[in-house]
Formats: sequence, C-alpha cells, structure tokens
Amino acid sequence: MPRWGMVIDLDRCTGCQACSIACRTENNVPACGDRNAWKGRAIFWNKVVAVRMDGHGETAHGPHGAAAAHSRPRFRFLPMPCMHCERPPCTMVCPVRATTKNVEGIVMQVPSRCIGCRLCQAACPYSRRYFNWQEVSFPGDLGQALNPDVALRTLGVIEKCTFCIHRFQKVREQARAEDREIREGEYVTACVQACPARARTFGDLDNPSHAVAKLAQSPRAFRLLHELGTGPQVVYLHEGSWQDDSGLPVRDLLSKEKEDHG
Amino acid sequence: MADRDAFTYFRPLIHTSWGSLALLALSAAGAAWYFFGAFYLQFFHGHQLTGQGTHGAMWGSMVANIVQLIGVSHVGIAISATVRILKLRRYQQLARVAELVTLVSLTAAVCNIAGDVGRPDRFLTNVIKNGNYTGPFVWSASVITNYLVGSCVYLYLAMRRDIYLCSCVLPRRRWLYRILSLGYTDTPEERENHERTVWWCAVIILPIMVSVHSVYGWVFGLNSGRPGWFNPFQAPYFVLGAIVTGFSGVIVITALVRRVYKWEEFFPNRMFKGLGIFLGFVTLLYLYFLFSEVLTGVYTAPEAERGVLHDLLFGRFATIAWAATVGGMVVPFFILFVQGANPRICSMRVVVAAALPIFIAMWCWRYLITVPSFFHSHVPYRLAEYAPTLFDWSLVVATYSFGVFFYLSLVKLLPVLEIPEKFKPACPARPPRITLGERRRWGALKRVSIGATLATGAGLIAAGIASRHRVEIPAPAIWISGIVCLWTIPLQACLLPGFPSAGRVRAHMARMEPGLLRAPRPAATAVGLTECAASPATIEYWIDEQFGASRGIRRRPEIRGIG
Amino acid sequence: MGAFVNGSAGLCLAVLALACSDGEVTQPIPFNHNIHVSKNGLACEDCHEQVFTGPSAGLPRVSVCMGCHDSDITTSQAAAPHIETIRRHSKEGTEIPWVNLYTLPHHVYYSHRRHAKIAGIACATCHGDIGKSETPPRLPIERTLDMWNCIDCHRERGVDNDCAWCHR
Amino acid sequence: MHIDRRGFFKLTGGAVALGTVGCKALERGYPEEYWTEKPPVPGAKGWKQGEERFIKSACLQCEGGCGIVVRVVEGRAVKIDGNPDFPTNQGGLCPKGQNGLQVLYDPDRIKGPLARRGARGSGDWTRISWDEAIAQVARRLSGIRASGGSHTLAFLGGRYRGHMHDLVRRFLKAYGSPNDIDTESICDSAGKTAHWLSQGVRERLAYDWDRTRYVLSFGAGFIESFRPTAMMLRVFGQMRSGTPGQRAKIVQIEPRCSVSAARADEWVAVKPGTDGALALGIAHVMIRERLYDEPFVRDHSLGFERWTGPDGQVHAGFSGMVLEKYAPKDVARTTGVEAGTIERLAREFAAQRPAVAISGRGAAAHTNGIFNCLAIHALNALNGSIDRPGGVLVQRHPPFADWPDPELDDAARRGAMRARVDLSDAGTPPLARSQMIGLAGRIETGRPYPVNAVLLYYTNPVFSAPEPARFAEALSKVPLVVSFSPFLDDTSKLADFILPDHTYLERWQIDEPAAGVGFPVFSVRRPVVEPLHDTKSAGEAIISIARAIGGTVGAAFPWGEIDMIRQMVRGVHESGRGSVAAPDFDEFWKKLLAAGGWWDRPYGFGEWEKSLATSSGRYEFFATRFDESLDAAARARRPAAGLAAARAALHADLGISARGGEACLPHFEPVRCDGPESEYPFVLISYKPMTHAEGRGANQPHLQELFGVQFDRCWEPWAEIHPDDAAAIGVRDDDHVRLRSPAGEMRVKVVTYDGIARGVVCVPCEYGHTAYGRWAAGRGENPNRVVGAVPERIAGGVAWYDVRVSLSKA
Repeated sequence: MPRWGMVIDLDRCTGCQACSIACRTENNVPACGDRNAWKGRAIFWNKVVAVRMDGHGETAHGPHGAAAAHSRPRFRFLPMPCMHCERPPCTMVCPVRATTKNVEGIVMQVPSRCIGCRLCQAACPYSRRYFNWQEVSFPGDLGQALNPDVALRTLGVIEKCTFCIHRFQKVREQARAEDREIREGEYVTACVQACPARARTFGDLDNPSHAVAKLAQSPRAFRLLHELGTGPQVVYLHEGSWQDDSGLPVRDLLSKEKEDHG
Repeated sequence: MADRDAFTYFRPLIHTSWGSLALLALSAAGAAWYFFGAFYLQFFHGHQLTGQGTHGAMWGSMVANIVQLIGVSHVGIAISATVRILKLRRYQQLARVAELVTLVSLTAAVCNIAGDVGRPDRFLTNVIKNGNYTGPFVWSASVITNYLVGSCVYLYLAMRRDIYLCSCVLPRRRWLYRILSLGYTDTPEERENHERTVWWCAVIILPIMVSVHSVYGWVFGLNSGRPGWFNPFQAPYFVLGAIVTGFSGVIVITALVRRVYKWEEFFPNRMFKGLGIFLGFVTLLYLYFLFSEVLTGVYTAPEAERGVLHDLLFGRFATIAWAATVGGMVVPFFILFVQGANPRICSMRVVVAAALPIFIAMWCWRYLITVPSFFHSHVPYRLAEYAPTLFDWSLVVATYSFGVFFYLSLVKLLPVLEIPEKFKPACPARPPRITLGERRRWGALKRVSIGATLATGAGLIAAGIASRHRVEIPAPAIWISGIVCLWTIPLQACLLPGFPSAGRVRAHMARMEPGLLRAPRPAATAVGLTECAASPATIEYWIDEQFGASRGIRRRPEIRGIG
Repeated sequence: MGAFVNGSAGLCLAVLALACSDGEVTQPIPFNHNIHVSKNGLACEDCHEQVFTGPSAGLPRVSVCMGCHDSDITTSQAAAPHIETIRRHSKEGTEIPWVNLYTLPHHVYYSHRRHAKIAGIACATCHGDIGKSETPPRLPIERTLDMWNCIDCHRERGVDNDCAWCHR
Repeated sequence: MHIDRRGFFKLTGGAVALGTVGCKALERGYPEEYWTEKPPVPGAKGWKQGEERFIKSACLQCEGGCGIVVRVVEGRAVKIDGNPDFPTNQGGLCPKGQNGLQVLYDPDRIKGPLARRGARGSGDWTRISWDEAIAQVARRLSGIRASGGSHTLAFLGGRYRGHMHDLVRRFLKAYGSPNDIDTESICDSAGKTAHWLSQGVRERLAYDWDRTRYVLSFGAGFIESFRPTAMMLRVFGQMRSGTPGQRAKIVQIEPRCSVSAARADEWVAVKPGTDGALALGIAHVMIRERLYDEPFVRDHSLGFERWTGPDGQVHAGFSGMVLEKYAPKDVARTTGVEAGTIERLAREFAAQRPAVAISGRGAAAHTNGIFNCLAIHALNALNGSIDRPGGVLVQRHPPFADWPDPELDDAARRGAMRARVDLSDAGTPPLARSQMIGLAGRIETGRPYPVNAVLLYYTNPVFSAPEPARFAEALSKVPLVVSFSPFLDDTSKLADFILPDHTYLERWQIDEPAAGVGFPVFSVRRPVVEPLHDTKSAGEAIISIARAIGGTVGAAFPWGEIDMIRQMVRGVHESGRGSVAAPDFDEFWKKLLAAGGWWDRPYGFGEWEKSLATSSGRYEFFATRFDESLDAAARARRPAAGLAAARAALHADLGISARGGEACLPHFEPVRCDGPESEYPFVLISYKPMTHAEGRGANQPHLQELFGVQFDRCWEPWAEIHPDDAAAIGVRDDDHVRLRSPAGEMRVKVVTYDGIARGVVCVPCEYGHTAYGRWAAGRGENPNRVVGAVPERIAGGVAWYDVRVSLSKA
C-alpha cells in the first residue's frame, strides 16, 4: 500500500509561485478579489510563504536554514501544500467525517459533507485549510476554463489541497485496467508538474525505489513543526550554503536528534 | 389575604404593563434580525459579512458569545439543583428564575452555534447522522441535547404543581394550563412523588452540567496546533468560568425580576448578599486560575505560546485584557468582599453593581481566549487584523435580545415563583378520577414501562457507542435518542398514575394518613388560594373534608374574583 | 387575528405540498428503449459509446442515430416526426439536446469504465431494466440513487469505502 | 392579545408548516452544486462527451516564447502546462504562463471591431463589422497616402514575435512610412547596444547556463524577469542542485534585496547606477593579479593593451585605464561596496570558470547604461567566457525563408526617404534605432512633420511609456488612431478604431524565444480553441487593410498570414536541419505542430565570425563602431568645427565626461538625475516582480492575488523604504506617502523593508491602469507618472532608474 508524499527542495525553490497558480487553475479555485484578500480570505491550497530567516520581521518556527553568513535579509520561500500528516489533527476534530485520512496517506476533504464549523481549520497547525467566506464567482467566460474533473465548492465549507485526488483516481483506474501498480511519475500533482525549478518531487514514501523515499532520508530533510507530532508527509530539504558542504546547521542536527529519540 | 397572595405570586401572568409589551415587541424585532442575519444573509452571502478570515481570526465574537451563553446556562440548573438537594429555604424562590435562565441561554447558544457554522442547513442532520465520535463538536451536540432535555424535564416537574394552581386560579388561559399540567391533581401523594423525582433529577443533572462546559473547554484545549489553547487545564478552567459567568448573569436577571415585579419578599437582600459572597469567591478562584495559566504561558518554551501571552499582557489585546481583569474582576471582587465581610452592608444594588461588570468581563475573556491565538500561527503568514464588524456586533446584541424575548414570554406564560405548599386552590380544578382498582393496574404498568424505558435507553446508548466506527450507522443519533429516552423516566414516574409501594402505604398508615388511599370529593367552585391554617396541611384538609359537616365547622372559601 | 392565523397556516401547507413534488423532465425525443434494445437487440454501448472507455457513458450523438435512421428502417407513424427531428438536427449540424438525467453530483467521480468494464457490473444493476422501458426516465438518478446505495453495493462486493476513491 | 385554544393549535400547526417550508425553500434556493459542465462550444463539434486533447503551442505571457501543452476538453482550454520536449523550459512553466487561460477567457475582452462614437476616451463605441472596419480604416489611410503623407503614419509596436515584425515592416515599406517605432527604447536598448559595440551583435545574448559555475548578475532580475523566465527558473534549480563548493554560485548585485537577491548565494548591495564601476573594480583586480584569460584576450580582443589604429593614431589600452583609475578602494567609494568584497568577487569570478557576468535593466536603464553594460560585458571577455562552454553564446537563428520583396510605387519610395518622426532632430542619440522618449513631444508639436495616423500593436504607451499623461495628450492630436489590442487598455481607450486581435491561444504565429539556449529554436503558436469572439489576428487585419488600400500596397500581400508563416518555415524544412525532418513540407508541418516547435542542437562553438561580428572580428574593448558613429555625429552636428572640437562638444551634449578615446572604452560615467538632490533626496526604483508580465498581468486576477510574494501583498501597489528613512519622515507600514519628482507625483502605501539601501524607494510596476478591464483599472497609481523622461542620450533609451523623488506623509 503506497503512502503518497512530496519532497520540496527549498534550495531549488525560486519562490516564483508557479505552483500556486497551477494549483488554482487545476482545482478551480476562484480569485476572491481585493476586499476579501485583504481580510485574509484568499484561497491558496498551495501558498508560497516568504519567511524571514534572519530574525527581522516574523521568524519561522521549526528548524531554520543555514545561518546568515553576512547580515542581509534572508528569505526562505516556503511552498505550503497540505502536509497530509500521518496523524492529522484536523480529521480528529471534524464532527461529520468530512475530512478523513485515506488508506494511501492522502488527507481527504469532502466539501459536500462539510458543515463549515471551522474546527479543522483551527486545529491545523499549518493553517492549510480554507473556508469559503464568499460565493464562488467566475465572471463571464472565466467559467469556461474550469477543470471538469473537479467540483466547485459552495460557500460556507472548508476546502484544502487533496494531492490532486482527481488525477489519482484516473491513474488508479488506468492501473487497474492494465492490472498493475501505479508507476512512479504516473501520478503527480499539478504543482509538481508545473514547478519550473524542479524543486518538488512526488511519489510513494514507502517505496525505496521512488525518488521521494530517497530524498526524505537526506540529511537536509526536515519536517515542518515535527515537534507537534503530526508527522507531515510533505518533507522539506533546507538550503545548504555555497561553501560548507556539511550543509546542516546546528539547530537542525539538534532537531534531528529529537526526531530520532522519538 | 388569599387573593393578595395569589396576585403577588402570579403577578406577571395576571397583569401585563404597556412597558413590558413594548419590550416584548422590541426584543422580538431583535430576535427576528438575528434569524434574518444569521440564517438568511450569512447563508446566501457567506460569512464575509463578519470580520473573520482564514489568515486572521477564523473564529470571532460569535464563538465568544457561544461560550458565554453556554456558561450562563449551567448555573441556572446548578443553583436550583443545589437549592433542592441542600434544601436551602432562603434561596428556594431563586430556583425557577435560574432554571428559566438556563432554558433561555441554552437555546440562544444553540442558535448561535447554528449561525456560526457555514452550513446551518446541514449542521444538525450531518452531525447527528454521520457524526464522528472523536470530534468534540459531536460530544457537545450530545451533552447539550442531554442537558436541554434534562433541564426541561426537571423544570417541568418542579413547576407542575404551580401550573396546576394556575389552571385553577387564573382568570385567563386556564385551558392552556390545564393542558400543560397534564392532569395533575394536587394530591399529597402526587406532591411527594414529584418531590422525590425532582430531587433525583437534581442529583443527576449536576454532573451533566459539569460535562457540558468541560466539553467546551476541550473544543479549544484539544488543538495541539493552537498556541494559547492547548493545555490540560482548559476543561476545569472553563467550568469555573461558567460558574462565574452564570452566577453574575443569574444575579443580574433575578435583580431585574425582583425590581419589575416588586418581589422583595421572595428575593430578600440577604439572598443577594449570599449569592454575592459566593460570586466573589469563585471570581477570586478564577483570577487564580487565570494567573497560573498566564504564569505557565510566560515560562513555557514554545515561542508562539509566549507570543500569545505577551500579546494579551502587553500587546494588541492588552487594553481589553487589563480592563476586563481589573475593572471586571479585581474591583468587583473587592466590592463583594467588603460587603460580605461587613455585616452592616446588605444591599442588592451593591451585588448587582459587582455582578454586571463581572458578566461583561467574562465575555471579554471568552473573546480573549478565542481570538489572540489566531494571531500567532506557527507559520508566519501575513495575518489580517480582526475587529468584529457592525454585523458581528448586531448579531451578538440580537442574540441577547432573543434571550430577553424568550425569557419575557416564558415569564408571561409560566409561574415564576414556587407557591408554598401551605397554599391550596380553593377549588381543585378536577377531582382525581382514577379509582383504586385502576390504580393498581396502572401502577403495575408503570413499573413495567419504566423498567422497559431504562433498558431501551441504556441499550440505545450502548449500541450507539458500539457502532461509532461504522460509517453507515448514525451512531450519535442512536445514543442521543437513548439519552432522550432515559429522560422520559422521570416524566413517566410523575405522569402515569401509580400505586405507592406497600412499604410506603404502611408508613403512611402508621402516620394515620387516610388520604393516600381515598380520592377526595370535588369541592365547591371558587377561585383564589386559601391558606391552610395548620400543618401538616394534608391531614387538616382531609379531616375537614370528612367530618367538617357533622362538626359544623366547614370553612367556606370567599368567592371573589382576582383583579 | 384568527383570519391571519387560518390564512398563514393554509398558505404554508399549500407551499409545503408544492415544495414536495418537483421537476420531472421530458426528453426532446421520447426515446423507446424497448424497441431498440429488446426488439432490435442493440447493446447499450452501441449508442452510449464511451460506457466501456470513459467515465461518462455518453449520450448518443446525432451521427449515431443517423447510422441507422438515415435509411427508412422505421415504419411506425408514431416515430416519424421524431425521426424527422433527428434528420433536421443532422442537417443543421446541431446535436440533439438530450437532458442528461443520469449525472451524479459533481463532487463524485463515477467511472462507467471502472464499473462496467473493469469490474464487469451489469448496467441493470444501477439502471434497472431500462432496456424494457417504453419512454425515457423522467427523474434524475440522484433521486433514485444515493451514496448509501454505492456504499452498500461496495460492501457486498468487498470494495473499501474510502472517501478518496470517489469524492473529489 | 387574546388567543383562544383553536387559534393556539392553528398557530402551532402554521409554525411547523412554515418551518418545514422554510428549510425546503432554503435547500432550493441554495447553490448546492455549481456544475462545471457547460453548454457545448460553437465550432467544437466532433468532440465526444468528456473528450480531452493535449495541444502543443507557445506561450506569450512574456517574450520567452516557452513551449506549452494546453489541455482542451470539449473545445475548452482548461489547463496550460510546459512542453516537456521544448529546449528552453523543458516542461516547467512560470506563473504567468500557467495563468494564460485568464487572458483567453478574460470577461473584459473586446468582442469585436469597435469604432469610436463619442469623444476620444469617452468609452462610447459602436460595434461594426470587420469589412466595415477594414474599409473605413483603409479609406482613411489611403486618403493620407494619396495626399502624399504616407510617411506621417507611425506604427507603434510592442511585443513583436516571430513573423509579426517583418509583416509590419513589409506593410510600412509598401505603404511608404519609415516610422516603425518599437518599444526597445523603453526596454533594454542599452544592453543590446553594448553587445553590438563590443561583439557586433545587436540583440540579447544567450548564455550556456547548464555549464556555468559562477554568475555575477548586475541588476538583472535573475529569477523574476530575465528571459526566458521559465528557463531561468529551471536553470536556477539546476545550479542549486550540485554539491556545495562545486555547484554554481550566484551573486546578485543590485540596490534592492529582490527575490533573486534573497535566493542568490550572495547579495551585494550597490549604489544605484554604479554597477559599471563595480565591474571595472573587479576587472582591475583580475588584471592586476593577471587572473584574466590571456589567450582569449591576446587572440580575440582589441584594445586591451595600448594600440595603434590603422590611421596611426595611438589609443590608450583598457588594461592601462582600468589599472590607473579603478583601484578597489576608489571603486568602493563610488559603489558603496567594500574593497575586500570586490577583491574576493574578482578572485572567485576568475577561479570558478566558466563564469559569466550578466547585466539587466538595473544596470542598463541609466543615463550611463551603455557604459555600465560595456564594463560588465568586458568581464566576460577578460574571463574568456565569450563563445565558450558555460559562457556567453550568441543566439543563432533558424533558417527562415524570406518573402519575395514587394514592388513599390514612388509614393512608397518617397515616404521611405523621409526622416523618422522619432529620430529626427538635432539631439538625436547617435546609436538610437527608435525612440519612445520625446515622441509624445514631437507628435504634439508636429515637428518635423505632423503625424496623421498611429497604429498600435501590442503596446500600451499611455501606461508603460514615461510621462504617460503627456502621451495621451499627444495621441489626442493625431487624427487617426487604430489599435489592434484584444483588450481595452489605456491606449486603446483613446483610439478611433479597435480591430481586436486574437489572444495567443487563438492565433497562428511562429515564435523565436528571446535569446535563451543559443542554438536555433522556434515554436509554432497555434489556435488551441476556436476564437471566442469576433476577433481577427492582427496580421490578417493588416493584410486585409493593405488589400483594401489596394495598389502596390495590396499587391505586397498576395497571401494570407498563415501562408506567409508556412512560407517562412519552408526555409527551415529545406535546410534539412534540426529536430523535425520530413520528406515533403506538409508532413514536416504536421510533425512540427505535433512537436510544438523546431530546434537544432547543439550550439556550434568556435564560429567566431558569428559570435564576434565586429568590424575587427575581435572582441572590442575599444568600440571602433562607437568611435566612428561619434565622429559621424560630431561632424553632422558641427560641420564647421574641427573634428576634435566637434567631438569634445558632442561629448558634452551626450554627457560623456570621458575625453577622447577613453569614451569608447568600458569606463564609468556618473549618472545624471533631473532634480537637485537637496530637494529630491530619494532615488526611485520601479522594479518588475515575477508576476508582472511586462505590465500585461494586471487584468489577470490570479496574478493580482499573489502579486508581491516577498511581502505577501496583493491587489494594490506599495513603496518600499528603509525603516530608518521611514522613521525619518514619520511613516509606518501601510501609511500613505506622496512621491514627488520634477515630472509628477503619486500617492502610495509604504512598506518598510530593511532589504534596500537608505535613500532608495522601490515601487513595483503593474498598477495604475486607467483602463484594461475590471481587475486592472483604477488600482493605485502609475509609477511612470513620476518617472520623468530622463533620456539616455547615446542609444535613446529611458533612464528609468535615474529618477529622484521626495517623500512626504500623505
């Protein structure tokens, strides 16, 4: 049974946000307009967060990248899909089983079941869940571009990254038709396909032959807020600086130890 | 004498002033706005009308309000239950005022929850049909239903006699009270039966009320990802908060009732003083909890955690936090303390003057529990400031005016005061018709049905819990129906005509109370309450009925209408 | 007062009655499955072309109808006007505006290929013996099927009921 | 109120009924499912239900021309992804490219030809038929031509791709107008000119990124806006993937810590406009320590050492000048970069070969832009990176066939003789090819001759040119303004006729990616959906206008646009080279469309005559071409004076402080800003973020919504200033400030940012449209209003970054 996961190489990431747009077009996410955007209601299943790493501005929690060699604003561009945790806090609190952990590791959201109580939203430490604060609107011809494979969400429900489940369903069907397992690279999410810098890799974390499985073991690998014990299935590789090839700053080594000791 | 009593006891039911009509209309309008705003506007135009946002406050003033109302709802029953169990005579009349508060605020809270979720149309059906047992929301649905049904049953049984009296005494709407009293005839054994049942209800309800607010503590406390929420302390913290809120709320409302209906004799200052002392005590306790929470927050490791606390103490929420804590808790506490310590001071005004700020401060603290956490998400998003919009505020206000409306109509419909036993109707509405033989049969039936209900209820609950994992089975629906089922037991116990156990009969025989076995004859038609001279009232009554004629000392009830 | 009460009550009940019965649809052509399937032994996939190849079975395009009805194979007078309609459509190069009744809610991924081809489930399992029906169905399948049908059927066949397999 | 028993029961019943009905009604009224099924597209017949096709085409969200694959379902384009085979982007795509569907399906597109009814800019249009539109425009144009004023037609063109520029040139030639005015001058004329002077190639250079190990990026938006964007993103990822120490290092040199700088390995903050000095400082170290590539300099360069020209004149050498004038400590003073850093950069640059130095608008869009670029490019020469693996390449072009020359009538010939309207006065920059600056003024004043007609293709000067307001006025003086824009943008709003073009997903076009991979490559842009509206590709429109004008003009276009395209491609087929091969042309064409493009790997190194196309056939440190043109200009301007005197005077005119031959060497010139520093203490930098598709992204809501990734801001502009400056003028985040320059002023929100030097204000381009659809119009104010027309006097560019402003709380 595969366990789908993603590895995002922050060293390669350019912060170009192609993933965000790819996700939006693939999953029929509407633009929410200025007023709602300023209210923090813009929906990005996949949001690129600029994290100041140098102490100025707001700093990221969780393991930091290489310490700044010289004083300059250090940004980490953190592409944030749903982490598809192994122990998702959101599925625990959902009162109506609208969000569930799939047997193949995908945290699923069924908007047509959701009652919009926003408990899951509050529970998610990564804030990767989005509530539909206003009507979906695709004025004029924009509706033509909607992806027929993905249903639109009504207002008043939660939606989130589903690892492009509709792609998965098709690929899975094809595999069944040919009576075989799903090949590596056959099922990738829209963001992975779009990423021009190839910062993202997608595949089966439990299958040693898959690239993600190897990358997830890299010394540069870290999981966001792993101290919360959610066990994200989206793994990040932090930046290595140009000179030192050990790559790992102290903080990460420490946090890795923590990881090892449980 | 008698009619004056009746008039004082039933004042709200008998006479309605223009003022209260106006208030009724006003609050009705408010309630209407709530339902329009929450269930029409929000439903079709989304929660964008509120000030909330995903990267910002996901929950806002409405949630604060819900917690507040749930808090208030507890204490109603809590008070009356304590009064019952400990037989606190001084506070006896407080019981029903408080119970009505429970009923109202609980309903209002449920309305708020329904208005706060994105899809109220799915809300109840989905939670009950495919509820997920790990979700605190489902627990709250269960416990709230439990609590609502329970308190209704409790309220009704405790009130039944008075309703019956209404049906005998009031000039208008007797038909209504006759329906409501469901064939209650004020026989001593019925009374005794009721008291026993109600006592048991009280005993059962107390722990339930603890459960409800604990659940609300857990709604917040179980979110590991939320700085400021995630601590094991949350449940007791919330329960205590509820007690503080509730007491302040009940004090204010009782004061109003007393003011409006001139019931100084039933709600004496000394009662308020007592309440005040208790309120002061719990407030102090709450302050202590608060302090210890802040302390842990300040010392605790996670940055976000510290961020929240810092924000509360010195940051963007500092003003409201300090104002609420000092102006709304410390100062009132000292007021109450002074009053409590000083035997010469004993005034309702003082207590209310302390209770009101406490009530408001508690609301503020609900708000401060809910909102600040969102401004310290672990991942540094750019967060939108949250301020409740006019719409938010209007809904909050509207909720309370809904409460006012509901409470007022209840007061106008039901007897608020418990009418002491020494009063009996000059003319019993109807004589008990059931003969002794029938009673035996009914009694047997009753015992069977109660046993059956008990089995069914327990079974349903067990079945529901057992099937919690099955997607296709509506587990919560099952266990909730089980709970409701169980709550019919006290009703049965009181409503079904029964037959006292042989033991009890013997006891009564020993105390030579003939009435238990014999039906009273219909008395002459009359109105008004007549006060029985001696007690035990029953004996007096029956001797009078039996031998009065021969002894020629029949007491005629005065025939006079009531103003 | 009383009048108002009576009035409102009556009105509400009326609306309630109205609300409970709702829209049946009529197809542009009263297609007779019985003649085509039972009498002339057409298979489902002959007209619903992608039933074995795609998620949706597909409604017959004009070209499919014209495959047979180009020549006068129909003698019945009753059918004549409808045949004409078909021909008109094909002449104008427009499609027959079939009303798609058998669409599941859009948040469900239901693949005919997956069920009819790979799993080899008979069409009648869900569609009943529509092959014998004289007139096209009037109610959308949502009214006759709901998620619990899927779930029960899956359980019978030992397919797991994970949300992610069907919901999207 | 008295309620009797029956009433009570009725009420209860009523309430229950009401409740049920209410719920029912809610369910009904509620949009439970928004269906994504849609009515069939007209013309999408032959699509099975749910059928999907993947059609390869080319992107046009910028000039990158990346290969795309469009997923089309039932005749609707629903997703755009990168074409995995295409050599530049190799399957990746930038956000702009991903978002192309919002260009195609923009609800505010122009639905058909429009003729102005009300006053200019009143927005009062009448829909007319294409024939009518063509006829009317043609009548006006032929009228102008008949009156012997064919040269008074000016064609303003922006994003010409593939065949379009040739087509327009052909039209102008046949019609008889010299005024082919493109937007190069407001883009990066300086860079191209520098390449021309030093290497003889007047276009963007390509770089062998896959093998480069060190990048000095001078003011180039390496990630955000260096073209082809998607390829740069891919390249960045690739550079980062190597093991530390061996993998490429990227050094970003610019005053602002942009996304590129933040993601680069090192950010060197330099004073605006002093990039050239820094480059020369680095050169100094390399020469002093003999770190430069001596064989290359010896064999392939001119003017490194002191040398004697054919005319026996002795010229100072580059090395001498640099060693003398640009010691790190002096450079440090000019640039604000520590001498130590300069030394280190020089050593790293020389050690980590192959290494390249690239220059972008940040270095080029200054009054001294050309010299900056020359100096920066000189580093490549010193490092021997010219035409080497991992170095600078010269983009090779596909062997397109030409169209047969049109025969011209004498009206055309006469017209072609006339001077260009944009380059025709005494102050004309000697190396300019076309010039936006001052154009408005010339049109207004009617010198040298009044402009009677302006045709606009893919350009929006009223938004994107400096002093946009002035441009609007100028246009109001022009009797006939015709726009081919598919959107009602700021300039089209002022037109008399709008002949709406197809969007790039509806049209035929060949596209050659802006210098990217070096080896020749082109893609074919083809309709992926039927045209949505009653639009017509601009090429077709121009052709039919020409035909309607008739005579030789019409005769110049015997074929339709698609035939012209195929004609060009025939050449490629006949050359028999490249990725697509087929016996006959139709086969070739089919294969070409299937592949989405044609390319001819690998890049041929060592073809010096191609890559060093200067007169001397060497890399010219001393730009002989420049020398000649300066002489020519000097003579032209001051025939009376002797050459030396004239040159001196010319230098004064052009603001070149260097004397004599040094002017033609890569050297540093201080920038000239208008407005005294005392009054305008801040320097304004208007930069391009990733989501800004050359000012054409504003009408795409998705791009608007993730506009500023660094500050997570969207939907409105902002001005970044250093926290200390902010404190000094007493503003905090989200306060409004007023930017004033001699040219104009704007009001904008403040973002304090410690990632920029003090005394610098940064404003992103994109906002301040007055039209251009519901999402673009009326958002914030246009920074170009503040940018005065500070001319770059040598190649006629705009010195975008030499703008001084004052800040005040507003």
